[in-house]
Order: sequence, then C-alpha cells, then structure tokens
Amino acid sequence: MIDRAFDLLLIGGMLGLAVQVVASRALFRSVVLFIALGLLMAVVWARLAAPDLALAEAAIGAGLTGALLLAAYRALQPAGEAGDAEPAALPRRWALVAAVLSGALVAAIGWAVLGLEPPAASAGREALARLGESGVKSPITAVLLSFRAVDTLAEVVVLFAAFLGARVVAEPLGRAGPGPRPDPAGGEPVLMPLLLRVTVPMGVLVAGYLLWSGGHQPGGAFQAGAVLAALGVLLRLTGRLQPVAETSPAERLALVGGIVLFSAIGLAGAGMASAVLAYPEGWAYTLILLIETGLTLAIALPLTLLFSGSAGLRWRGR
Amino acid sequence: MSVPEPLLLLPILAPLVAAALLGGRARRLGAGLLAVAPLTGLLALAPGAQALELPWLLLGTRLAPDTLARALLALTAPVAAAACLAAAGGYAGPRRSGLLAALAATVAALMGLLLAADLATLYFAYSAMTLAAYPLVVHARTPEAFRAGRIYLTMALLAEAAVLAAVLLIAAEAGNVALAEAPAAVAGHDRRGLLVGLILVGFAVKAGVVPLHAWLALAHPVAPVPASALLSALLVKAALVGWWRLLPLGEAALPGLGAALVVAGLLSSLYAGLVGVTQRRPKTVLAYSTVSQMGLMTVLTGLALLQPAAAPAAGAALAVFAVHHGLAKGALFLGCGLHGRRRGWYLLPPALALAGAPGTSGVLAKAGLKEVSASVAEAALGPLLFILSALTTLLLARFLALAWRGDGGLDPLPQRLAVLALVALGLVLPWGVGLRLAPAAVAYALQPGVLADALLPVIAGAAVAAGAFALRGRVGMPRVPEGDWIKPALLAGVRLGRAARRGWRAARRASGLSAPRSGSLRRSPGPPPGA
Amino acid sequence: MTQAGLYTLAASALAGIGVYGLIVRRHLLRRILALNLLGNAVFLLLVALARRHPGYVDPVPHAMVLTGIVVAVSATALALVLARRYYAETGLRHLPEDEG
Amino acid sequence: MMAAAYGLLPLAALLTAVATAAIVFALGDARRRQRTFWNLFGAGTKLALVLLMAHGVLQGHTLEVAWPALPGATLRLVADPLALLFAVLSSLLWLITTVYAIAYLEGSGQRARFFGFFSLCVAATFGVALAGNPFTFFCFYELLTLATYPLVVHRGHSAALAAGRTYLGYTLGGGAALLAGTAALYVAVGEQPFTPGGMPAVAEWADRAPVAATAVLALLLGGVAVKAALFPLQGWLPAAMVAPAPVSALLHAVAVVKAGAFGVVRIIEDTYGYALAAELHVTPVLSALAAVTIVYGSVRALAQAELKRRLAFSTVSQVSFITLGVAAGSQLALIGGLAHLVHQGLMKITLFFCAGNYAETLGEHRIDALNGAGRRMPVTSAAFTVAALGMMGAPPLAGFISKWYLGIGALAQGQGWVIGVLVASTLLNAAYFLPILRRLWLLPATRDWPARAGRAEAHRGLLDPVLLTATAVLLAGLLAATPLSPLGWAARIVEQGYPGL
Amino acid sequence: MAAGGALSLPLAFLLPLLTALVVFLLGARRAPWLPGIGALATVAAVADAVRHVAAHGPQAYHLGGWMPPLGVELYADGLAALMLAMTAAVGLAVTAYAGPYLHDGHHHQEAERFWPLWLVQWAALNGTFLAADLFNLYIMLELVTLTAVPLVAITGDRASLGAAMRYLLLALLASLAYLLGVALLYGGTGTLHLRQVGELVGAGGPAAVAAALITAGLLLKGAIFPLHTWLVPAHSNAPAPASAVLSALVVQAGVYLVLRLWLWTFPALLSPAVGWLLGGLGAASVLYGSLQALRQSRLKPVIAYSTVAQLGYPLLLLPLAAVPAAAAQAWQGAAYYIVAHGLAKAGAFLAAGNIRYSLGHDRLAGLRGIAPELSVSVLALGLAFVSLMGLPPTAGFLAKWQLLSGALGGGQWPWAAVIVLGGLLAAGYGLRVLAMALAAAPSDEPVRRPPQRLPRRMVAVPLLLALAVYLLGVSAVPALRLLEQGAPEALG
Repeated sequence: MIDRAFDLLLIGGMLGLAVQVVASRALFRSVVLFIALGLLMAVVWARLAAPDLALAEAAIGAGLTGALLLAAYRALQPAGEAGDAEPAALPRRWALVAAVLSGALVAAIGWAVLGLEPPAASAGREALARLGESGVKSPITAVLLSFRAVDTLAEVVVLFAAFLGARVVAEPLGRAGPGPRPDPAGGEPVLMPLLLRVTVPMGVLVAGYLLWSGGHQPGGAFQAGAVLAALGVLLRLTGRLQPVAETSPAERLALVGGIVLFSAIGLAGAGMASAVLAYPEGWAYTLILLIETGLTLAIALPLTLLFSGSAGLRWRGR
Repeated sequence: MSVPEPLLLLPILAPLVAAALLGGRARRLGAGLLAVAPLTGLLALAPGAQALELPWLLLGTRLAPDTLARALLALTAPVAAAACLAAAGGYAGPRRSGLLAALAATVAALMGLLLAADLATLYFAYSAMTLAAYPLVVHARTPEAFRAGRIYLTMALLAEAAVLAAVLLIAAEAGNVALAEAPAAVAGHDRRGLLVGLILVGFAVKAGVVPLHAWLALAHPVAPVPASALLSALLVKAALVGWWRLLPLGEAALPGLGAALVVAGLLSSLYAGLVGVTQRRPKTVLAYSTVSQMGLMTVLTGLALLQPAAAPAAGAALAVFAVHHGLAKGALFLGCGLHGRRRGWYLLPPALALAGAPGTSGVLAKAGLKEVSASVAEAALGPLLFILSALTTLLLARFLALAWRGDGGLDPLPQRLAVLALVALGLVLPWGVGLRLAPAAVAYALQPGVLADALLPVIAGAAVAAGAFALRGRVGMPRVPEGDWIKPALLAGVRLGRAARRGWRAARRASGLSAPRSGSLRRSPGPPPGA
Repeated sequence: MTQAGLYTLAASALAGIGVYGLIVRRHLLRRILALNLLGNAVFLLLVALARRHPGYVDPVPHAMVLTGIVVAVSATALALVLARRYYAETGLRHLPEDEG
Repeated sequence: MMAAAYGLLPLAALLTAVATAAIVFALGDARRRQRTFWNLFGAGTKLALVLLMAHGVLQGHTLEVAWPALPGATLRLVADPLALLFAVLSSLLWLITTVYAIAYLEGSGQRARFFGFFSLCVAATFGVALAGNPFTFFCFYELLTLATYPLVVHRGHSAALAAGRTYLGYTLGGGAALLAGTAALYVAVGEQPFTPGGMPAVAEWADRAPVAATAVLALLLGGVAVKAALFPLQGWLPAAMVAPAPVSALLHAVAVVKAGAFGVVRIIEDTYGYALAAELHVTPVLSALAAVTIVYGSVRALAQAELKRRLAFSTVSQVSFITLGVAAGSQLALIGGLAHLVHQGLMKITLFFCAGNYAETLGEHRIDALNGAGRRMPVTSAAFTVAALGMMGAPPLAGFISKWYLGIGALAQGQGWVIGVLVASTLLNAAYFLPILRRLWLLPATRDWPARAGRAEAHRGLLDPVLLTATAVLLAGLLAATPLSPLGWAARIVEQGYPGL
Repeated sequence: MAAGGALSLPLAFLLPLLTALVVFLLGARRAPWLPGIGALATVAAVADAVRHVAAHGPQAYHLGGWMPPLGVELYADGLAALMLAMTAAVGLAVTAYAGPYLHDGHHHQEAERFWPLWLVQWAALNGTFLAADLFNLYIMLELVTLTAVPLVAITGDRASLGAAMRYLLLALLASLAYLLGVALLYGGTGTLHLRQVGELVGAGGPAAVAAALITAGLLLKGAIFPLHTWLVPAHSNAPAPASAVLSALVVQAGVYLVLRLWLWTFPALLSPAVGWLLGGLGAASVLYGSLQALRQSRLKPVIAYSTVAQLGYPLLLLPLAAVPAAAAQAWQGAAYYIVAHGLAKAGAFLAAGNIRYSLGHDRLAGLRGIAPELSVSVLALGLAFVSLMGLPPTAGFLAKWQLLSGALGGGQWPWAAVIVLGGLLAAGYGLRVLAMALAAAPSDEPVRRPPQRLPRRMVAVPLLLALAVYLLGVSAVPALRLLEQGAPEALG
C-alpha cells in the first residue's frame, strides 16, 4: 500500500512539474522546474530498480542539461531586456488542435501499452542468462559493452558529433558558454578556493570508483564521465579553466582516443575473437575496463567543452 | 531503213539541248539549233521507228508513234520549226532568249506528248506542256498578260486535276498501262461514266470547248506571235491526242456522252464564230476562229464516241482536219507578225483554205467531216455544217479586213521565209496526209459536185461580209469583251468577295467578338531578324 | 494495476505534455525543454516496460535508456548552441515562420 | 565472322554519331577547324557504315544487336530494309545538312553546342529507325525530343524560347501518351519484337480485350501523331520555325517529322498489323485525320506571309501523305507512303536550304520580298523551283511518284475519296508554290540586296548542298523505277515484309 | 558465436568513422589527402560487401558474435547492397568535390570541421543501411541528423541557421517518435531484431500504434508531404557538397527505412488501406513537389523541391506490393528509383554548386547567356535533370518504366497516372531551368562579373555522376539481379 502511495506521489509530482514546465509564463521558472523534474526522474529510476540510470540521470539529465539550459537562458535573455520576449502565443484554435493531438497520442500510447502483455522470451532474459559469457557481472554493463557494444560506440560518436556540430555553429569565444566571468581578480567568494581544493579531488575519486565498480555493480563509464563533466563545469565556472579557441592535441586525443581505442579493440576482435566487437576468451573484463576508461574521458571532455562553448580549455589555476 | 529506237528520244531532247545552250554563252548556236530541233520529229515518221522501251525512266517509259501521232507529228514539226525560226529570226521584243527557252520547252513537251505510249509519260508530257506554256503567255510582263496567265493557269490546273484523277483511276485498274490498251481499260473500268466524264472535261479546257475557251481568247492577244502560233496550231491539238488516247473510241458506244460532245462542239463552233466577228483585234479573231474550228474537231470526236464503227474513219478525218487547220492557223498567226504593206497576200491563201474554198485543203477537211457525219447522223448535220462554213468565211473576211494592211515595217527574211513555207505546205501537206490516211475522202473531195457544194458557203459568207463592210459606217458593231463571259464573271467575283468581307466584319463587330482590326493588315509577328 | 502499468500510463501522459508543449510554445528554449520532456517520457516507458517481468529486471531497456540519455544531452547541447547562434545572428527567439 | 562483323554495324553506326557529339562538345567553340573536321568525318563514317549495312541486308545478313536494359525489356537494334530506308535517308541528309550548317552558322556563337546536339539528334533518329521493339523505339523517340529542343531554342532570344516551350508542350505530351501506351502494351503482351504484318501476341490479346487493345493503339498513335504533325497536334511545327534554317531542315526533312511518320508505320504495320488495326476501326479514323491534315496544312500554308512558315505548314500537309499511305492499307499505298518518306525529305530539305540561303544572303524572310530573286540567285532559285514542282507532284519529280502510288494503292483498297484528297492537295500546293515561283522568276526585283561577293551567288557551303538535294529530287523521280531508288527500296520492303496486305 | 557474414559489413561502418576521428586528430590542414584515402577504403569495403551479397546472397554479420535477439546484427541483402553502392558512389564524388570546394579562399576554416562531420555521416549512413536492429537504427538515424544539421548551418548566414534549427527540432521529434514506436515493439515482442519483430509482432492494436509512430518519424525524416517543410530551406541554403549528400542520401535513407520496415517488419499490417494512405502521401509529394518546383525563382530551391517530388515515387511501391501482378516490377522500379534519384540529385546539386560558386548567385533569371566556361556544369545539370524527368536513356527512365509497368500490370490506374503526370511535371521544371541556361543573354544587361574560374575537379565530378546515371540507364539488369538477393518472397 505504502509503495503504491509513494509511486502515485512520484507520478503526481512528475506530471505536475511537467505541466508547470510547459505552462509557466516565466521562462526562468520553466528552466528551474525542468531541473527539478530531472532530479525527480532520478528518484523514479531508482524506484524502478534502475540504479545506473538514476546516477546518469542525476548527473547528466538534471545536472549538465540544467547547466546548459541556464547558460542558454542567460544568453537568450540579456539582462537589459525586461520580462519574457515571448512570441505571441498560438491562436486559440491551434492550441486546441495541439491539445487534441497530444490527447490522442496519450490515449493511443496508453491503449497500446495496456494491450501489451510481456513476451515469453525477451532479449533481456537471454542477456541475464548468458551474463557469464559476457565477462562482466553487471547486466547493464554487459549489455552496453558486450552484447550491444556497437550501440555504445555509436552513442559516444553521437556525443563527438554533437561537439563537432557545436564547434561549427559556436559563437565567438567571448559570448560562448556561460558567458564572461565577472572579474576573477576582484572579490571571489572567500570559500571558493577551499571548496575547490576539497571537491575536485573528491570528485575524481568518486569518478574513479564509479568507473571501477561498473564491472560488477551499477556504475561505469557513463556515470564516471558525468561526474568528471560536472567537475569540469565547476572549474569552468570558477575560472580555473579558461576557454581557448583551439583544441590542443592532448584534448583532441582525449576526445577521440576513447572511440579509436574501442574501435581498435572491436576490429581486433575479428582477428582474435570470433567477430568484430567480440572479446577474446578471458580478456573480456580487462578489455571492457580499458574501454570504459577511454570512454569516460570521451564523455567527460565533450560535455565540458559543450558547456564551456569553446574548442578547448586551458588550466589557469592560481 | 529502220530508225534505231533511241533516236525516238531526239525530238524531245533536241529542243531541251537548244534551250540549255540558250541559257549559256552559245546563244546564237542555241537559237539556230532551236529552229532545226522540231524537224527531228519527222524522224519518227520513218517507217522503221517502232517503239522505245525505257524501263528505268520514270515509271517505265515507252515511246511509240501511232497513226494519229504520225499525222500530228507531220503537222507539229514544220509549224514548230517555223514558229521557232520566226522567233529566233524575227522577234525583236525584250527577253528574247527567255521566249526561245519557253518555246523550246513547250515543243519538247509536245513532242513527248505525241510520242508517249504509256499513261505516266502521257500525263507527264501533258502537265509539263501546260506549265511550259505559262511563261509564253506572260512573256510581255504587262498586267494584262499576267491576268491572262493567271486565268490560263487556273483553268489549266483545274483541268489537269481532272486529268490526274482520270489517270489515277485508270492506273488503279491497269497500272502504268500502254496507251494502246488504255481505251480497253477505260471501257472495262467499273467507274467508266465518271472516268470518261473526267477525261472529257480534263482535255476540254485545252481544246477550247465553250465555255472553257475563255483562256484562249485572252492568251492569244497578249502572247508574242510565235507563241500564239504554237498555242493555236499545236497546243490545242494536245487535247485531241488526250481524247483519242484515253477515250474508249471504237471500244464502247457511249451515246449520251457522245451526243453531248457533238452538241458542245457545234455550239462552241457557232458561238465562237459569232463572238469572233465582233472582235477588234486580228489575233483575237483568229483565236475565236481556232475555238470554232476546234469545235468541229470536237464534233468528230463526239461522232466517234457515238458510233464506235465510225471511229477509224473519224480518226482519219480528224487527222486531216487537224493538219489542215494547224498549217493554216500557223501561217495566219505568223503572217500577223509581218509588218509588210502587202501582208494581206501572205494571209489570203491560208484564209481561203480555212474557209474551205475549193481546191484548198479546207475542202478536203470539210469533206471528211461531212462524210463521217453523214455516216453517223444521216445528214442531220448537213445544213449546220453549211452555216458553220459560211460563218467561218465571214470570220476570216473580218480578219482580212482588220489585218490586210501591215504597218509598213521591214520584215526580216527568216520571218517571211517561215510564213511562206507554211503557206506552201498548207497547200500540199493536207492532201498528202489525206492520201495516206483517207484516200476515199480525197476522192470524194475531188468530185465536182462536192467542189461546188464547198463553194456555196464561201460565196454566202463573202456576200454577208461584203454587206457588213458596206454598212460598217452606220450600224455599230456589238461590243463583246475578249474572253466574253470570263471578265464580267471575275469582276462579279471580286465584288462579291469584298461584300462578303464587309458583311463578315460587320457581323463580328455586332457580336462584339473582337475589336475592329486596324485598317492595314497588322504585320504578323514574324521572328526578329536573323532567325 | 501493476506498478509498471502505472508508470507506463504516466509515461504516455508525460509524452502528451511534451508534444503539446512542443507545438504550442514557440520559444526555442521552451521547445527544447518540451523535446526533453518527450525524451524522458520515452525513457520512462522503456524502464517501466523493463519492470513488468515478475522474476527479473530486463537490462536491455536500461542500456537503451542510458544510451538515450547521452544522446538526448548531446542533441540538447547542439540545439542550445544552435539556438544561441541563431539568436545572435537574427535576434529572434523563435523560428522565422512562427512570426504570427 | 563476316556475319558477326555485320551484326555489330548498327551499334558502330550509333556510337559514331554519339562519339561525334561527345568530341564536338569537348572541343568547345574555339577550335573551328577541328570541329568541322570531326563533324564531317563523323557524318561521313556514319553514312559509310549505313551503306555497308544496306549492302549487308541486300546480301541477306541479319544485322542485329540487343542487350537487356530491364528484366522485361531489351534494347534491340535491327537493320531490316524498312529501318535502313530511314537510316540511309537521315545519314545522307545529316552529312549534307552538316556541310550546310557549317557555312550557314559562320560567325555565330554556340556552334559547339549546336553541332553536338545536332549529332545527338541523328544518333536518336538512327536509333528510332533501327529500333527492334516498341521499348527501344520509345527510348530513342524521347531522346530525339531532348536532342532537338536545344536546337529549336538555339538562337536563345525570347521568341525562340516561346517556340521551345510550345515544342516541348506538344512533344512531351505525346511522349507521355507513348510511354503509357508502350508500357501498357508491354504489360499486356510482354516483350515482342517488331514483326512485319503485326505481332501474333498482340492479335491474340486484341481478341481477348478489344477495348483495351484499341485504347493502347490510340495512345500509341496519339504519341507518334504529335511528331507526325497530324491535325490537331501539329501546332509545334510552325512555331519551331524560329530556329535557324539547318535546324528547320533537320526538324522537317531529316529527323523529327520522319520519326513520327516512321512511328505510325511501325505501330500500324509492325505492331498491330494492318488487318487488326482495320478491324479495330482505327485505320479509317487515321486516314480521315491524315486527309484533314493534308488539306488543313495546305490551306494554312496559303495564308502564310513568311516563307519558312509556309514551308512548315506544307510539311504538316506533306507528312500526312505517309500516314495516309499506311492507313490506306494496300501494298501499293504503303510503297507510296514509304517512298514519300524519302521524297518529302529530299524535297523539303532543298526548300529549307533555299529559304536559309535567301535569309542568309539576302536577309529576306517574307515571300513578298523575294521578287526577282531568281535573277540575283539563279542556282538557289532553280533548286527551289525543282523542289517546289516536286512538292506539287509535277511528274518528272519525286512528288509525282509518291502520289501516283498512293492514288493507285488507295483505289485498290476501294477508297476512292483519297484521289480527291490527292488532287485537292496538288491544287493547293500549286496555289501556294506557283506564286512564289512567279515572284522569283517573272517579277522584277523590288528591294536592293547586297551585291554578289565574287562570282558565286552565295557561300559554296550553302550552294552545294542545295544542288545535291535538288538533283536527288530529280533523280528520285526520273530513276524511280530502278531498284536502288527510294521507290525501288520501298517496293522491296513491302514485297519482302508485308505480303499479307 | 561465429560472425557469419562478410567482414566488410562492419568495416563499411568503422572505416569512415576511423578516418573521421584521425582527420580530427591530425587536423584537416595537415593531412588533406586523408579523407581521400578514407573514402577509397570505404568504397573498397562496400565493393567487397556488394560482391559478397551478389555471390553468396544476403550477408548477416553478428557483431560481438552474439546471435539476435541478444546481439546486434548487420544485415546486407540486395536492397541494402544497392543503397550502400549508391552511398559509396555519391560519397566518393562528394569527397572528391569537397576538396577543392573547401580549400579555396573563404571556406578555409570550415574545411577543418567539414571532413570529420561528413565522414561520420558517411559511416552513419552505411550503418543505417546495414542495421537490422531497431535501436541500432535509432542511434544511426540520430548520428545522421546530428552530423547533417551542422553541415546545413556550416555557411553560418541567417537563412541556413534558421533552416538548421527547424531541421534539428523536427528531426529530434521524429527520432523520439521512432524510439517510442521501438519501445512499444520491444515491449510487445521482447526483441529488437528487425525480422524477428516481424515474425512476432502480429497485427494487434499496439503493433499498429507502434508502426504508426515509427512511420510518422521516418516520413518526417524522409520529408514526405506534408512533413516536407524543413527540406527546401535546409537543402537550398547548405553548401553544395552538403546539399548533395542531404538530398541524395540522408532524406532517401528515411524513405528506404519506410520501405524496409513495411516490407520486413510490418508485412502483416500492410493492408490495402495502409498502402493507399502511404501511396497517397507519396503521390501528394510527387505532385506538390513538382508544382512548387515550377514556381521557384532560384536554382537550388528547384532542385530541393524536385527532391520532395522524387521521394514520393518509392512510396508508390507500398500500395502496389499488395497486388501480386504488380509487386515484382514495382519493387524493382522503386529500388532503382532511389538509386537513380540519388546519383542524379547529387550530380544536379554539385553542378548547381559550380554555377553558384562561379557566378556568385543561382537566380534562374541570371542564368541567361551563361558563360561558355560553365557549359560543362550546365551540361551535367542538364544530364542530371533528364534522369530526374525519367526520360531515356537514363536510369531514372528505367525505374519509371518498371514502376509504371508494375502499376499498369496490377491495373492500378491512379498510381500509373501519378507516375506519368509526375514525369511530365518534372519535364516542366527541368526544362524551364535548361531553357534559361540555353537562352541568350538579354542584350540590355551590362556585362556581368566574369565568372570565377572553377577548379577542374569540381567541373569533372558532377559530369561523372551524371554519366554514371546514363551508364545505369543502359542496362539495369545487373543492379536488379543484385536486388533479387534476399527480396521478400512476395516481391522476389
């Protein structure tokens, strides 16, 4: 009974927040509520026994997306202009049509979902059954990096492509990303250096742990990458990392290295193991771990650069 | 001695070669050759010349002169030669070589027509002749000449269309048939009535049967003398060739059409005679005399059509009549060309011949005609022929009255020679042909009774002429325009057209179809220059 | 009504809200938000479906959602950068045809 | 081995034309002499190859090359006597027109483009001639439309573009009809080669579905009727007169109009067979349409003030003789039609060359400005006279021969009224050609024209082609009965191919 | 555990990807030859894959050695092989063309970013055509979109940014709709493998909703009427090589997937009603696209609208697939249409790119009296348009003929009418453009800026593409024999 109430509470919260995000007049309010919704989603994932997703959602879904949204909000809403420069709302009848359309969509999906009875055999069941052959114990990591390794490879390439795309349409350095930092020499909040000295190493440690634990319990490249990206955002905001227009060779290697490594190992699989993206006997775990480390960088750096809106970053610690 | 077959082509090629030379630098040689070229036609008269077969030419050409062709060749050669001689020697007008070339072309076509022995070549020669004659008619380049030319061409082409239809109808049944079998094919044709009708109408225009004679009356005054000589003496004979090659004469009896033809012949002879008398210009009078004489020859053809049995006799009579008329008319026309004071003396003998005075070829021709008409229509035509002879005499008297006095210019020798030659031949050649083709007619014509009969109409005619001559001061001659019905008809046509156009425009304006067009014909939006 | 069934209905509701937001609100940022809502709805549906089997939790949808989240964030990042550059160039916060 | 070599000739000839086009395109406008060489070389080689093929066919070799374009359709080139009749005509006239065009376009721009498309046109015409089945015929038929369009709009000014639009409107419309018809035919009876006397499969299909067979036949004929300028689809022909003279010559005499007429022959004789077409009551309609076109074309020609438009309408009327010959149905009529295909080509190309000469040398386009041209340009005017008389059907020339056979053939089939049409057309032709001849020769010149440069009246390149084709008209008429004349060749085609008629 | 298929299948995806990464790593300036090498390697891989399919029939490569439904399978049957070959041809041409196009004056720093984006897109396209797994397909589509949008916006002016923004938003919506459908399908069948879903999905309600969602997503990506609004601004403002790829490959991938899914995954659902709906949308695209193309005043929008029109034809296969008499020919016609359109459209856009690059604008009115230097590009444009019009002797014609024969064979008059009418309209707008190119310069216009000299390779590439279309026009038998490999039995 308590579970049911908790679920209803979560669902109510989620839908309420969603309606607010869409309906609220002030844009800033929508953005903030969206971030809150992200966090609530993380709880929902945990509720639905998907711990990996909860971690990723919290770090990437709520954290990073929220940061990007706020930076974009500030860029699209220069301080000078009052209020929301909202384009006029859609005329009544179009709104009605949209409502009917989305209602129909909801009904259709709802009806379809209710009609779905779980299939007898599913890919998931087989994955769980043959978990042993995959070389890792965590089912999600097994699916991600062993059974359906190509999807993960493609997904990181997507991130890389997004970064390339951002570079194509990037704004000049001065206005890109979170915008110009107020003069760092002046009064920086006194606790800032102390805070950084504590959180940064802690963050790296957490990321390392998540990466390591990916093999046998929730965690892995995505979650580790997300945490590192969060650290990057923090350092970018506090001015420790200065945006630069050129991607340094090291950064290029970090961006691309993970994917090249993954592909190389995949291709080698055709020789040593039975097929591309297959791991030779016994080597699966170590290779997966190696790939995951590469991927962590390949996820953290692009996300940071996407946030910072620059081609590269240069450490300018004090 | 048998003439090698290819020489049969000579009469056709010689004039063409002459024409070619005329075009080039050797004008004098060309003119000389042209005068001689028609005489090559006589080669065909040689007994041996049978037939020439050229399977590769056109649709398989065959040339073979038969009896009628031989007679007409005998006529054509000298007359054409004389005309060419007169033109080469005597013609002083502008564009002489143009005239000579046209003459040459017409003579070549005529020779081709006479020698043709298959349907396609016949039609080819006939249409070529029609086209070649046009430059002759319009040679003077005066508006009157162009109008005459236009009328000539329109009527000739309409006629030719009928001939083409007839030819195709025959060819559909029998292919490019030899002319010998053509009459049989026509006789046996399932659309015989239409076919014969087409043939009759097709050649009637060229034969000058009234009312289709109008072009003749207009063409002669405008054409230069040698040209009109050719037109009158020879071209009109082409119609006879056409009729006698294609019509089922001697094959099938066509009473209806035969009778119609006879009547038409008589009518045109009568009508032409009457209208001819009223004319002012000598050459127009001669033109009407030709129409009248051709009327008689049409009668002969009609008679042959009426009674197939009489066909051979009619044919012989026709040949004699044609030769007689050709020579006389050629002499008369070339005579008109003379300027000498005593031109009348040159004109008198052929005139008398035409009138049918005893001792001349006219008697022979008339006798032949009378004999055939007697055998077919049991003397019904006797009195009519009498009147016609008288009328002819009256007509010729009128002509002599108009043309007796030349205007005193000097006549070049070749022209006088040509006329003299024709006059001399006129006395001799018809009798020769008569002996050759119809000895009975010759014997008949030499009987004293017949000679007397022949004299009567001449005297009657002369009497009427003398009376008219006496009264010329007081009684005005009725004025009939040249080409009688055609000119008023054309004027009426033009007026009708203009009225129709005004009516059409008014109707359109009333119905508001389109804004009234600007006065001048709007220049059609042709492509900008440099297209 | 199993827990999974409940969440699938929630997912379809969320999808409806997302689509409605995408069509009605024409500010670029709001449209990107709406797209993310729709994304979350799809992920919720997947995870809820994974939860329907009594004995076990199907890892494949989870892997799909994890990949989906990263794809979503890269797409959103690109959309935001493009929107900012578009705003910098044109001064508009909505697509040209949404003028009215 | 010889047979194999013969087999490849059709392809070699086709590729010669296409190669010439490619080379000429590549050479560009600058290199004039090279282009002239390649043009003449290409035209000459093609003519030689075509004559060799004619020799081969005479020897009884089967000249055929085929390759599958689609599972259900093969592109097939077959050199049968009928095809060679058209191929020899188009190759010969291409060589002559090329010589003429080189002289005519002296100094004007875009010549590489002109000659390139010119060669493509002839390649397409060759393909149309040798097409072995309806699919190949359609392919080359449409290629012909595309290749001629740039020539029609060659001058590039707005009038040319408007004419181009009209041209395309008609021809592509026709093309669409032909496409639908051919596709439907293929669907109904599958891939069938052209068989003289009609395809058995089509006959059997027509028994099963007469209505569908008639509809498809109507579509096919509709498609080719556009290019054969049958009434009411002839509007494009006069409009295309805005093109330069060599193009008009090409359109009217060598390629386009002939392709249409040839198409009618292929459809009526080699696809459905005359008996079936008659049974489906299509041939009476076709002959009626042809008759109407003949008269309509001549009447409109009468009213034209410009020489080339008058010639265009005259073509509209003359081409329908071929259609009439086919529709009349008897062997003789078909011989007449096929012979006219060549004769009309020779005569019309002479007339257009003369029109081109007048336009190029004297700058005259209107008929009433040609007074006294005979004196100033005797050679051109003489050629014009020969061709005009030929068109009128004056006996010694080619026109008379075709009309003779058409007349006899129609009558053999009991259609007497055809004689009426022939006679009417002769009169109308006379009505619109003789006044021109009168102006040329008999009237004094009224306009002052540039004096003669040197002895010849115009550039040799403009005169020799005219003389050549005029002589050809004369010889085609005079030597009609010989086996090598167009008439002889047509007779051989009909006797060998269509005994059943 | 064995892979089972030809190694060249995964290589076709990985080679261009690795090249892109290495190019990014080294920087395009330092290794301008690298994209070329990568392109050739990819073409070699594709050639090898096509050879395998032709010789041994459909190739199924199980990545990671895992059999479906667990692992992801790369599947190449005849249709996929044809698409790969087309992509290879267009890709090679675009790579050759983009070299000189980017390395002149003002495109310089775009070169840095163009190469990696383009090569990743090529990899994604190969992945899309090879994918036999629904979720893998989702990621490949996403990758295509995220590389296509920046290519549209690469010039950076107002119009292209707006177009890119609209394109991105709609494409993301499409992807999410597709993913929603995939989620439902996985929920219902428990497998993501294309053909296994086909066997298990049945024709129930949920399957219908899933199919509807997936099709809606793919139609939006394939810019089929009425979801085509984003295509024209995007393709006409993108730089030449980008618009060539977008029109020839990216949009066609959408339509290809609609065919692939409806013939392999939802054959049970393909009722005549659905066939008529999708066929109707295709026909509407054909007619609407052609009519709009007739009204454009600039060259590239004409070509873009022609894309909208040409994409409609393959959809006509769906209503015809249900008619046994029409199915086989329609299937060949539709597949060959995609190939013919791809090559011809790429040639047309590259030629248009030449004209715009040289004249500085692509106003149709400005084409009058076009300079002789551009005659080769105009010739290429003309040749390409002839194929788009479906006139012989091009591949476009053979495709139109097969499709038309199929329609007529099945007695489907409306579709036959659409095909013929579409051809006519295409001739309308095609020849309207060519008329301008053939027209003489209006005498009153002042002599315009002499056109900028075109690098030789940029002139040669569109001509070669156009000639390839003519080569395929000579005979379609080899391509269609390849197509038979693994064709669904109803259409085999």
